[in-house]
This record gives sequence, C-alpha cells and structure tokens, in this order.
Amino acid sequence: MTTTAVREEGPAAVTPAPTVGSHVRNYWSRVRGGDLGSLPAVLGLIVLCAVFTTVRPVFFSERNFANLFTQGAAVTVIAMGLVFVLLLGEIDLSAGFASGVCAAILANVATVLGLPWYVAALAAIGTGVLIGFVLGFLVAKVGIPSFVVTLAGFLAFQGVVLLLMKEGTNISIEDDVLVAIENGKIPPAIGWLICALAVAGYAAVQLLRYRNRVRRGLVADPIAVVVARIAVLALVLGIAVYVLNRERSINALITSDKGMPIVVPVIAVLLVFWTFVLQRTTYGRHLYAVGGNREAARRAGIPVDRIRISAFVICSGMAAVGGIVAASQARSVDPNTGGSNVLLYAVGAAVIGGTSLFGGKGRVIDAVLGGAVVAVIINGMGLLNYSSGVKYIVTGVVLLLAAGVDALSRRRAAATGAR
Amino acid sequence: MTTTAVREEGPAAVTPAPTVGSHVRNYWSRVRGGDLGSLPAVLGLIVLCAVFTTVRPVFFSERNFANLFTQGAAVTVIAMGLVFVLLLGEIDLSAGFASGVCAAILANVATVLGLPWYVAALAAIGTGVLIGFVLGFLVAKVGIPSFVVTLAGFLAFQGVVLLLMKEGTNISIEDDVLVAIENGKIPPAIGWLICALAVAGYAAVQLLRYRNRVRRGLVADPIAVVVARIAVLALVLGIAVYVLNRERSINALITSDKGMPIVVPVIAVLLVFWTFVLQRTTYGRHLYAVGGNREAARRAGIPVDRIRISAFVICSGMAAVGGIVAASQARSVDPNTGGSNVLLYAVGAAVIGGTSLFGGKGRVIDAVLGGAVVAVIINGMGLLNYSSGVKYIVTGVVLLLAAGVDALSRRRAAATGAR
Amino acid sequence: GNDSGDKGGDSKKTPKIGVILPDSKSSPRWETADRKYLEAAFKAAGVQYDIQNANNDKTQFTTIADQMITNGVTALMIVNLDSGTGKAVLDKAKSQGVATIDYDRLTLGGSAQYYVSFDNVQVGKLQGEGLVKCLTDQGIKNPVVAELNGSPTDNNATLFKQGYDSVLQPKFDAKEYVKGPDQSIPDWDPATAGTTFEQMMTQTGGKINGVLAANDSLGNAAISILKKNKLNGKVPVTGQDAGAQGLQNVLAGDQCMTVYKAIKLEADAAADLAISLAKGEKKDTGQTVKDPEGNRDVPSVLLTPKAITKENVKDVVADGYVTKEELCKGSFAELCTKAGIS
Amino acid sequence: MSATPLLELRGIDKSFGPVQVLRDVALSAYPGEVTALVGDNGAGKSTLVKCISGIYPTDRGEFFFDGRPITIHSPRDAATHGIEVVYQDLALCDNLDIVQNMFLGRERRRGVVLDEPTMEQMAAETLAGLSVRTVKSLRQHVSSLSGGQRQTVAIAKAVLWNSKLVILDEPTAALGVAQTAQVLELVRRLADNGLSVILISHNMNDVFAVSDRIAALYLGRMVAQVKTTDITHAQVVELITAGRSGSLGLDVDPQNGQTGTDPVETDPGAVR
Amino acid sequence: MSATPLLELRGIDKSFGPVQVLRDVALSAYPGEVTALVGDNGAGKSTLVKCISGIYPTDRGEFFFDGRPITIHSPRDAATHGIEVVYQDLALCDNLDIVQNMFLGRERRRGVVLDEPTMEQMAAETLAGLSVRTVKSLRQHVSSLSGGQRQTVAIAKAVLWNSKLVILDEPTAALGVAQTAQVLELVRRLADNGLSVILISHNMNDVFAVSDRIAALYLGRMVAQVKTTDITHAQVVELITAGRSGSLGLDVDPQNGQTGTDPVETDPGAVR
Ligand SMILES: Nc1ncnc2c1ncn2[C@@H]1O[C@H](COP(=O)(O)OP(=O)(O)OP(=O)(O)O)[C@@H](O)[C@H]1O
Ligand SMILES: Nc1ncnc2c1ncn2[C@@H]1O[C@H](COP(=O)(O)OP(=O)(O)OP(=O)(O)O)[C@@H](O)[C@H]1O
Ligand SMILES: [Mg+2]
Ligand SMILES: [Mg+2]
Repeated sequence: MTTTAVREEGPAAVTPAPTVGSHVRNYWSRVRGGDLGSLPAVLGLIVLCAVFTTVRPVFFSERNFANLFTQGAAVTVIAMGLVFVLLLGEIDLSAGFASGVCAAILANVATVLGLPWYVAALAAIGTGVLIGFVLGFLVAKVGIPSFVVTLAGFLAFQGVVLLLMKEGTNISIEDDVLVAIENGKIPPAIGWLICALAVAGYAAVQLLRYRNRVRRGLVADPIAVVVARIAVLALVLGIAVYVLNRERSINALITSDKGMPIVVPVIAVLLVFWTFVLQRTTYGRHLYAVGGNREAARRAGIPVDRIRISAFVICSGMAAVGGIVAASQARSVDPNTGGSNVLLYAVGAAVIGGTSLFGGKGRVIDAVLGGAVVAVIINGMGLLNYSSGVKYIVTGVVLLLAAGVDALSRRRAAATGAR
Repeated sequence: MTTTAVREEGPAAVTPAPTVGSHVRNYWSRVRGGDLGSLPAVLGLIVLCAVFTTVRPVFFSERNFANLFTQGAAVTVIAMGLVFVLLLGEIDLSAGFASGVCAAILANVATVLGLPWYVAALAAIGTGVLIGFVLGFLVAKVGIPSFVVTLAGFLAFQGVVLLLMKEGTNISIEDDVLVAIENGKIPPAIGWLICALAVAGYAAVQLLRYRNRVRRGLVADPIAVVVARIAVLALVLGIAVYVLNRERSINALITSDKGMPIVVPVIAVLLVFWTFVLQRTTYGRHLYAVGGNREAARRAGIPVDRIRISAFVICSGMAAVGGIVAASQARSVDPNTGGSNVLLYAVGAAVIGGTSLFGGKGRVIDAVLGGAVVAVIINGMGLLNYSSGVKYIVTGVVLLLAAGVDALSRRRAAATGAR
Repeated sequence: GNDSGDKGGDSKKTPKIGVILPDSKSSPRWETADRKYLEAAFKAAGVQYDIQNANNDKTQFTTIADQMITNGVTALMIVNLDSGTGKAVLDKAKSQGVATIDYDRLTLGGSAQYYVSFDNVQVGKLQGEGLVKCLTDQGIKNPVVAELNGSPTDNNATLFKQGYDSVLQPKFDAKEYVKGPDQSIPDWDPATAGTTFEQMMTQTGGKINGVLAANDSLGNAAISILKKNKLNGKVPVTGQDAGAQGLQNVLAGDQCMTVYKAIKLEADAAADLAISLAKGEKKDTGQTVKDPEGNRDVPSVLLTPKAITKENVKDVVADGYVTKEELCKGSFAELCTKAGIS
Repeated sequence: MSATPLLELRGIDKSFGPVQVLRDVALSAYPGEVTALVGDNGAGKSTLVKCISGIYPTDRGEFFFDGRPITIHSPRDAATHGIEVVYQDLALCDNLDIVQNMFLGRERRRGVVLDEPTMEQMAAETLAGLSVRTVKSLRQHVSSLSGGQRQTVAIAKAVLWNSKLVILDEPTAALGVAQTAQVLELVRRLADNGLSVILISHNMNDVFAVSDRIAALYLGRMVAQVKTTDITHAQVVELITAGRSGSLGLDVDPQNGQTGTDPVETDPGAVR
Repeated sequence: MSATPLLELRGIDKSFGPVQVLRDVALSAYPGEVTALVGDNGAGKSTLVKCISGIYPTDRGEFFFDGRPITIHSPRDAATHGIEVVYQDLALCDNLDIVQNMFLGRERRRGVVLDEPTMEQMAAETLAGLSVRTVKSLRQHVSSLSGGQRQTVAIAKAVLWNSKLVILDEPTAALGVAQTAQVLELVRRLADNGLSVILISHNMNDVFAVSDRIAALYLGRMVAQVKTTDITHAQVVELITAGRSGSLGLDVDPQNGQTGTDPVETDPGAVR
C-alpha cells in the first residue's frame, strides 16, 4: 500500500510550524467558527460600561474604577471557588452562608477574643476547609446530591451565623490589617514595581515555554505572537496601575486617596495560583477529567471521590476568603453577611464568564470576568436613582443584556457544529 | 447454523408471562439491585414522621395531618412545574418570584379592581404563561444559559412584585372562592364520593390495560398484582379520607372543622393530569427524550426548541397556580410572596423526590413526595420550641437526614452497576 | 386518640401563651431581647408558653400559628410579617376561641384584642430631629442629606420613613436642606447598604453632609465608607436599635444618634396583657389606636422611644439592654469612662 | 445509468472553524441501488452524512432530491423528504427504553394517548427480524444494552419507517456474525424494494457483497464513484489509503487545484 | 500447556438486578499469548471485561494473577496489577484533548508541573505507529474526532504503559483497513513481547489471524476454551450462535444444571 500523502495540505499528526500570518488567520477563523474564549464576556463588559457611562458620566472616573474592584472583590473570590465545584457538575448553594460563618468566626476571634489578625484569618479559613470537607464527604461518600446537601448547608449555616452572632448582633472589625484588605492602598511606587514584576514573570514563562517547545521540535506559536501577548499584558496592566495611582480623593486636602486597593493584588495572586493549579498540575487535569466524564476518569484510575471532596474544600475555603474580604469591606460582620444575593451573584459570575453548570468547562479567569460584570452592574445601578422596584427590574434586564451579548456572539459556535 | 436455544432459561426478546411469584421475586431483586422508584422518598418520609412524633406526639394528630396538606401545597405545586424544566436539565430560579408576580396580579385584579375570582385566576395564570414564554424564548432561541436568564428573572420579578404592590404595601384577598382553596373543606360525604370515583377510575384504567395487553399477547403483570395495586390505592385513599373527615376542631362547639381541605383534590388533579401528560402523551415522551439526549432528540426530528420553551411555560404556569394557592393560604399578597426560601424548597422538593438536575429523570409524583418531605420538615419544626438560629440548623440537619435515607438506600444501585 | 372535645376543655383550664416573632435578621432585638424578657415574665407568672421565630418566612409564620393552635394555646401574641398573613392568623385564632395580641406591629384590618408597641412613626421623627440637631451643631449650611431606608418590603420601614420625612421634607421644601440620594435597602442588608452608599458618594462627588440611616446596621455600613474617605465624624449619621455596635459608633462620634426602644417595657406590658388574656381575664389599657383599615379602635399600650446621643448612652447600659463588658471593650473603655458609664 | 439519482450532491464544502473537512464533494444515490461510501478514518464520511441529514449546515454546495433542488436545514427536513439515517454515534436516549427509542419522534397514538401495545408489538417483530435474541425485555433502558444491542436498536429504528433513502453509517461495526449477515441482507432487501441505500463500511467484503456502486472519500475529497463491478478489492483499498489507484482518483498533477469535483460515475477510466 | 496462566478466573457470577449476565464463567490468559474472547451480541463479553478491570463487582468467583489469588475493587487495583483495558464504550473525556486523554491518570510531571512537551512528543510517536494520518492537531478535543480516530486514541492510551495484561474490547470495530492491520500487528507484537493479551472481536478472520487461543461465551456461560489451531472457523461460529458444536460447548443433556464450569483448555474432546 502506498501511504505517500498526495498533497501537502493533507493533515498530518503534527502540522508544520505556524507563521504569524497563519496564526492570525487561524485565530480569525476560530472566532468566526464560534470558538471565542473570553471574548464574549469582555464584549459584554465593554457594552455595559459604555451604557453606564452614557447614562452617568461619573461611572467613568478613577474613583469609580477603584470602587469597582473593592465592591466586586468578595463575589469574585467566592465565584473563583465555585468554579471548582461547577467544573465537576456539582453546585454549592451554601457558599454564601459558608462565607458568612467564616466571617463570623473571624469577627469572634479578632474582635471578641482579641487575637491577632492571622490567627483570626486562619481560624476562618480552617472553618471553611472543614465545612467543605463535610459537604464533600456527604456528596462523594454518602451519595446525597450536592444540591440537597448544600441546600441543607444553606439553611444550617444561616443558623450557625446567627448563633455565632449571638442571635443577631453585629460585631465590628477593628483590626488594622483586616480592615486594610479592602480599605488600604498600595503606594504608587510599589504598585508600579508589582506591575513590572508581573509582566517580567509572564514574559519569562512564555519565552521559556517557547524555547522549550522549539527545541523539541513541537508546534509553537510564532515568536512575534508570543511577544505581542506579553506586550498586551504589559499595556493592560500599565493602564490599570496608572489609573489606580491617580488621585481620586473627594477632597485631597482631607486625605489623599491613590494607589491600587490591596485587594487587587490579592485577587491577582489567587487568580494566578488557581489558574496554575487547574492548567499546569495533575490535580487540575484530574478535576477536568472527572467533570468531563466521571466514569472515564474512574477507569483511568483517578481517585474520583477524593477529587470531588477536594473541590468542595477549595470552594468553601475560597468562600472563607470571600467572607474575610466582605468583613473587611463592611468593617463589620452581621447575620446577613454572605446572605441575600451573594450566592446567586457568585454562581452567576462564574456562569456568565463561561463556566458550564454541567461540568468539565470553566476557568478561574471566567469567575473574574463574570465577577467584573456583576460588579459593574451593581456599581452602575448604584449610580442610578431608581426606586427599589425599578432597580430590581433594571438590574435583571442589564444582566440579561450582558449575557445576551455573550450568547449571541457564541451562537455561531452552535451553527458551525462546534460542540 | 443452528439457532435453537439450548436451555429455556436463555433470554429471548419476549419473556414468558410472569406469575405472581416471579413478579414478587423480580420486584425484590430489583429493590436489592437498587432500582427503588419512590421507595426511598417514602422511607425518608416515614423516618421523619417517626422522629417528629416521638419528639412531639401532637405531630401525629388529625389536625396536624390536615395542616400538612395546606402548608405544603404551594411549594408542591411550584415543584411540580419545576420538574418539567429540570427534566430538560435546565433550572428556573425565577419560579418563586414568578409565583409572586402572578399572585400580585391576582390580588390586584380580584381586590383592587374587584373583578370575579375566575378573571383574576385567569389573569394570574396568563401572566405565568407569558413569563414562561419569555424565559423559554431567551433560553432556547437566544441561547442564554437558563441559570442566567432565570437569575435575571429572579431579580426583575422581585422588582415587578414591588411595583405591583405599590412599593411595599400588601393587598388582602377577600374573595370567598380564592380564600376557600386553602381554607375551605369538602363535606365528608363528598370526600368519600371523590375517593370512590378515584379508585374506580384507577381500577378501570388498570384493568382495561391488562385486558388489552393480554389480548395482544404482550407481557402483562399477573391479574393478582393488578388487583393488589388497586386495593393498595383504595386502602391508602380510604385511610386519608377517613382521617381528614374526622372532627379536628379544638372546640367543636365554636366551629366544626372536618373534611378534606379543598387543596387536596386540586393537587391530586394536577398530579394525575401532569403524570398523564408525561407518561402517556407524545409531548411527554419528547420531553424525556430532549432531557436525556438533546442531540438524539433533534436527530429524531423532535422540535427541540419548542419543547424547551413549553417546559418553561408549564413551569411558570404552575408557579402561577402556586402563587394563587399561596395567596389563598395567606389571605393576602405582599412583596415577599414567593420570596425567601420558596424557590429553594421547591427545587429541593423535586430533587429529594428523585428528579435529576441533569435532565431526563423525574416524575411529577417526585415533586409531591418531595413536597411532602419539605412540608413535614416545616410543620415539624413549627412544633419545636427552638430559637431562630438553632431552628435553621435543625432544619438543615433534618433535610439532610431525609435525603440521607434516600441516598443510602439508593447506594446499592451504584454498587451493582445499575446506572 | 384524644377526643377533640376533651382538648377544648383542657385548653380552657390551662393557660398557655404562644408568641410568634418575625425574624432574627432585621434587628437583633427579637432573639436577644424580646424572647428573653417575655420568657422571664411568663416564668415569673408561672404560665406555660411557646415562643417561636418565623425567620422572615410567611409560610413558616402561618405554619407556626397553626401548630400553636394545635398545641392548645389560649392566647396568641404575634409580630406580623405583613398585615395579610397576620389577619389570616388572627382570624383563624379567633374562630378557634384563642385570644390575640398584636405585638409591636399593628395588623391592619385584623381582630387582635390588644396592641402593644412603640410608636414607629415617632422613632422616625426622633431620627429626623436628631439629624437636624447634629447638622446644626456642626454648623453645616445647606447640607445635602442622603437617606438609607429600610427594606422596601417591611411595613415598619415605611413608618420610619414617614416619621423622618415629616421632619426633613419641610426643610427640603424650604430650601434649607438639599435632598440627596434616597434609596431603600432590600432585606436591611448592610453589605448592600455599603455599596449603595459608596455609589451615592461617587454620584454626588462626595458632597453628602448628612445620612439618615434607618437603623444602626445601615448606619454602620455608611460609616465604614465614610471612614474609607476619612470623613467619619464629619458627616452625621443616624440609626436605631442602640445595640453595642451602634452605641460604640455613637461614643466614637462617628454616629450622631441612635434610637433606643426600651424593649423590656414593651415586653413586660405585652406579657402582662397576655397572661391575663390566657387566664380569661380582661384588662383596661386606657388607650386606643385607630386601625384605619378595620375601622375600629384597638385597645393599646404605646411606649415612647428615646433618642440616644453621646450624653445619654449610659441610660441604655443602666437599663441592662447592653452590658458594659460588651460596650466598653478595648479602645472603647476610655470613651465609656468619658461618657460616664461605670 | 439512465435513472435520475434520488439524491444528488454537488460541490459540498464543510469546515469546522479552521479545519476544512469536506472539499467540493459530489455524490449521487440511485433508487434501487446500494451505494457504498468508503474512506479512511477521518476522511469525512460521517460529516458528509450529517450534512445530508441536516445536522450540520454546509458552507457551500447544492442538494437535489428526485432531480429537484432542495435545502435541508434540520433532521426534520430530511425526514420529510424520506431520508432515514443510522448514525455512527448511535444517538439513542439512554433514559428511554428500547420501544420508546425505536419510535422516537414518530410515536403511534390512539387519540392523544400513546398506543404502547402496538408500538411494543411492532418493535418486537422488527428486532426479531434482526436476529436479536439476547435482549431480556423491550422495556429495558438502552443504557443497559450491550454495544451490539444498541446498534441493532438504532438500525431497527431507521428501517421501521417508509423512507426513500436510508443511510447507514458503519451499521455492522459492533454486530456479531449472525446479526451482520441479517443487516446486510436487510440492506439488500431495502434496495431491491426500490429504496436508495447509502452504506458506510470499512469492511471490503461487506461492501463488495451488497453494493452496486462505490464512492471513495479521501481527505475530504470524493476521489471516485464507480460501479462495484468495475473495480477490484485492491483498487478500492488503494483509493482509500492513497487517494488514487491507476487512472482512478486524484490527479497526480498538483497544478489543478480542484480535483475530484467531477468524478464520472459509470466509467472509471473517465475520471481525471 | 505448562505455563501458569497470568490471569485466571473461576466461577464468576454477575447479575444486574434480576438479570443474570454471567454464570459461573472461567477464563485463563497466558503470557505471550493472544486469547480471543468471542460470543454473540449480548453474550456478556464486555461485562466480563468490566468485572476483570474492577468496574463492576462480581457476585461470586475468584481471580488469580500469576497464580496468586487477588481481589480487584476498582480500576486502580487493576492498573496496579498491570492490567490495561480498551473499553468498547471508549471512555474518553470529551472535554480534554488527545494528549490529555492519552496520559489521563498517568501524567508526566517535572516537579509539580505537568511536562506537556514530553507527553505531546510521546503521544505523537504512538499515534504515528498506529497509521493515524488524518488528525489535524494533537491538541484537538476528542469530541471533535471521527469514530475511528477516537478508537485509535483509546488504543494508543492503553498500549502506552508497561502492562502485563492488555484487554481490547472490539478495538478495530470502527477502524479503517490500514489501521486495523496496524492494530492486529500491534496485538501480535505485544504478545510476542511476553505480554498476555485478551482480544474481543466479532471478526473471525482477525480472530484466526492473531489469536493463540479462543474462548467462546454463550448467553453468559463459557462454552469452550480451545487452542486456535484445534478449531475451525465454522465451529467457532456455531459455538457463538448455538452454544455448541459437535462435542464442544454446552451439554445437550439438560439434567446437568451447571455446564461450562470446567471447559478443558487444550483438548476440545475433553469438554463435556
Ligand atoms: N466538530 C468537529 N470539529 C472539528 N473537527 C471535526 C469535527 N467533526 C469532525 N471533525 C474532523 O473531521 C474529519 C472527518 O471526520 P468524520 O467523522 O467525518 O470521519 P469519518 O470519515 O466518518 O471517519 P471514521 O471512519 O473514523 O468514522 C476528522 O479529521 C475529524 O477530526
Ligand atoms: N447495567 C446493566 N443492567 C442490566 N443489564 C445489562 C447491563 N449491562 C449489560 N446488561 C446486559 O447484559 C448482557 C451482556 O452485555 P455485554 O455488554 O457484556 O455484551 P457483549 O457480549 O459485550 O455484547 P456485544 O458484542 O454486543 O458488545 C446484555 O444482554 C445486556 O443487555
Ligand atoms: Mg465516521
Ligand atoms: Mg461488548
């Protein structure tokens, strides 16, 4: 049998190294084919910002830009944790109140017992981990559907918060470090330094990877594309740091207010860390596998139960971090911390970003982008002087708008048969 | 080639007619194999009732038995509708507040405009259908995930209720017919008549089916089993009607309180109707198919989009009915109607009953059984003298207990490889 | 197998009181104060009682009422979640021969024998007046006043607003004050209040000179944003409830006033009425409130709320509503001494 | 051949994002004949089938049915034209039982009520005709069936209807010896009854046993469409693996960018 | 045969609820040999494989590995014993790409970081050895692969590891002519390297081409286990479809309730 390929366009197991041109062309036809990555969420975000800026020009100010980060931080952090549970096709309805329980522990340890901030934070995160372990155990080992387990958690944790808060009183957070998470700023110079380090780190990783692949003769993106990527990151980070370093105080005489809020690098570190875990470690790979096809994962010898439990542990642990952020933002913990719409906003953030509720699909950056959408909506709505009723309606419609942009831009994916 | 079966135990496309013995044996090995149908939910229910009766003997009284029905009615009705959406692997977070919107429409038409009850009820259900259509359209045609669409609905409908209630006032329901749904009773004699008719109808259907299958030479359950089934139904209905027909007034001199609450036959009719739709019509079959494998359904020529929209229409329509029931129970509508835990309880009811959140698996009776579990929990908790915080915790734990019985009894299913 | 007739007879002999509290999150008072004081009063009188909390859930509310009637209470005291449900419960109780009291919230069109409460409109008035005083003390001309109202679904929030608007609106009309952003906070949620207030500041370019916050939690949320901008103490904030956190804010000068409702008095008055009703006796309150919907005069006990500023924080401690240990923790010890709390 | 093709495709292009899977494909299927569609793994056979049945939209190309141009946007459209397909990825609903799957989308009713007894009887008869002897009960969920049993159900589902064109994508891949023989016999019988059949298979013995005509795809191009009697076993294998065999198949001269656009059907020698 | 079997099963029973699928099955697989497991659709071949690999627990029966009794509770246990399986229902993660699937559960790492370049290189080499020429990119999600491509990935995944026993459940069902030849060659090569191979196939030509030994299942019973050289094509087909052939297979006399419990391996005449 002759096996010579008749034409060189004939596909082969390893395609030839792409050029810049072919890379751009490829990207473009991927986009036209509906494979858009983060593009739709970013698009939705831009549309939302444009709308709000038109209606209330103050939306587009340095001051408000900084607000966006601090206001969206708690929901974003909780959403990051939820991504892990959603990746497995499970749900955690209790994440909101779990963050409340952990915040209550934090407040009790830090304010009532008066212990140092790190003890309080560790106690809170430890509580979160414990909660996650119990939830995960009930789901993976006992076999109760996660919806029911976490619904029970949703109810029970409300009660726990109430008991921890002595049936309803509020506790103030006085500790300087804890308060600083959401209220402190990083001096402009250090902000620039962090920015530079981040770009340098990214560049190093990308270039090393490029060299490694080329040396092994594997397909690698052209160097020009790699450099372009680094440049884009540098640009985006640079602009963000520049804007956050501008004076935004209402009255600069009373107090100077510039520099990025401390919570920004906190979120960035969490994002990088969890992205690393999901994309570059065995554990992350197994998480995707269990979410994509649990039976296949089991047959491949992956300890499915342990993976499932761990996802709940991470989710509740991140909820604890979210609770700490929320406590820092409010400088106080009350029985409603983590309640009202926190959970739905967090799950919504993950889903808007592109995480699937059926498992197997999602990234941590989704949670951040979706969290940004939610933050923009809440922030923008706060600038509009609507009555409660109208506000709810407009919020719903705006959310739909953001998701609609996403859905419509993804529709081609379905039309061209991509699954 | 010889194709003679060597042993008559060799399986064949059509197995021989089963006997009573083989039927019982079969059922038993099905149960041992983990295929339990409604058994676990019923088991969970019995355990719960036993626990509450031990702690508070008054739980097990005629009076409380009647309370159970009226207290669980609204959640059960909403859960019935949710089953349709869950069957497709979708979710409707807005069902609670949709019921609130419809109840608000009801109150406005009946009390504010003073129109007759049927106009009000039709307006409410019509609103529900419209809401369902919009939600379904956004999900099926625009392609936004149902979680996001209905989260937007969850927010927007809260606002709509507030506007309909003029930003916070509440409207009483004065109409006798509407109030009677939850507060009226059926005279004992008529109760017995309804019971007799139901049993006769069931017997007729079962026997006709038996005759039909036997005449065609198809496998049919032995006649003794069919008769036994009818007898069990007659017994259960008979006991229920007997208990509901006993006097349960605290002071029979002041007022007599006996007969089944009107809402009982209402739920029964809805149960029979929707079960018929799901099990015996083309539409129901297609709903299961779309939920089980959307692509396969599409390839079989099923109008998938229309089915998906219709499920949302049914869900919101039933939410409207649930809203009417809730309004009748409270004799009033306020901006919180359909809020707080109504939605989670309703989804929880469906899931506890055995409906899968991944689609393709679920029955209307699941919603009723799960609704009963939820009603028993709420009812039983109402008898315990706990502080708010403890109550939340105990409720969560009790819910877990009920679901745990279910999970543990189903575990054998997984162990024996049944999927 | 208990005959219903027997049960009716039994219940007439043993007085038993049922109390339904509304929730535990809108204010700490229900679980921390009301329950405690009511229990104490009932115990002292030696009557059986059953106190339950509906956790802001109407279904639970009606369920609990059903259960209490099932359990044979002879007097039922409710804090309604809304008038409709309240009315349904009261009517049902009445039809079963159970005596009823509206506690803290009047059920419009209801059938309760008594009404015991603080005057909620009066609470709002005190808040409005308190804010005006603080603004005057600080000497701010033409102040912009922002309002953080309570939950849009809570009728009491509407009453509070009625009260403070009756003070502020004339000032707005007279162009003495400038009306700033005015928003309701669903579920009284402090986190939402924080974001809402931050956006109010953004929207007005920080030009807010006074905040009428409907309770201490909302006030604290506003104060945390003011602290972020180092404006705390410069912008007066109101509140109500006089919990530890609120009082601390008042002591620190971040909050200009709060409203103290002597819940013990209210609870004692209600318990007193309930006990006599449960025993089948009648009492004269000498005071009535008009129910506009039911068009009847409800015999009432109305208590007066009290405005609390730095000067009289000690009164609340003296009442035992907040303990000194709770209030004077850490850095507050010094402020406590200054305020004369010992 | 004098008859007009029942189905004729011309110039079909299909890409998934940057990957072009079908290039300018032409295909004809005649009534009363079995057309075997062969090609290497990943050649694009299943994709072509899904384009015909309306699952994938095509990027370019024309469809003719009975000589008239048609458009197919969804499997429903295909069904209205009398096209029935057995897909390689069977497409059964795991949560439904055998009878329910076989009648999916075409349930028998009496009034509004499903006529279960009739459906059960018809299913039993059809399955019996396909040598299925190991299925315990027709009310078994298809999720509990063995690979071959599932495939039989999918085949039975497709042949239950009065259709004009039946497409079978590797129908015998998981079948046992006896079942394979039955299916091949069925395929022949369908064609003899005047239907048009397109059969995809990797088994050359089966292809030569039942087909009247062979169409070969190579890397998304149609490289030959010839009568079965005009070609040898070895030639077909060469077409599949190399895209050409002697004068058949792709042009050796690469200057002609568009090959396989016009495979002549009856005479292998006429193909460029 | 003198060697001890690498894997030996005795008296395996397996039921799904009321349905008994395997009855008292015995099977031996020897190192350096290919054992073909044949049987009709629904005979229980795949179920037997899943019992061996720990996916299903057995109701009764013993396992011996290298002469020592073992228990297998999960696929992990099977992997520790060096048992690799290609399942009929491939069991790939649709949301992962080819390389990720091939190394699932056995990822290569450098420190804590996944060593993607190494894995990609190894995957490319393995696939090239299986005649895969139509895969566009190794970073393609397996959901977008053709049926044959998926099957090749599953096979490649199983042979990448140093195992002692490789079980392949209908590995060539969806493969093209060239790929089938490659896989059969691979199977032979594995056995020649001293591994034990169990191959399930419905294709008698393939079975006779590569196997040393044939085991036939009929309705959940092991009716014969013989050397390939001792049996003819027609006899095997008869065993598959009727459970007996001449003196081989099930007892004609139904008084003996337990048949096939003790199929003698080398001499067909010795089977009852
Ligand atoms: N959704 C998709 N996205 C991207 N590529 C796809 C998609 N579907 C199929 N392909 C590619 O298209 C090519 C043709 O696939 P197709 O399934 O039509 O092959 P086939 O001829 O049926 O092969 P087999 O004989 O293995 O079934 C393959 O290379 C496959 O990887
Ligand atoms: N989970 C299950 N529940 C009930 N019955 C099952 C289950 N799995 C398999 N069966 C039945 O067990 C029998 C054997 O199935 P198995 O998959 O082992 O067959 P097989 O020999 O592999 O057939 P094929 O050649 O078609 O792949 C079949 O009749 C099947 O219906
Ligand atoms: Mg194919
Ligand atoms: Mg098999």
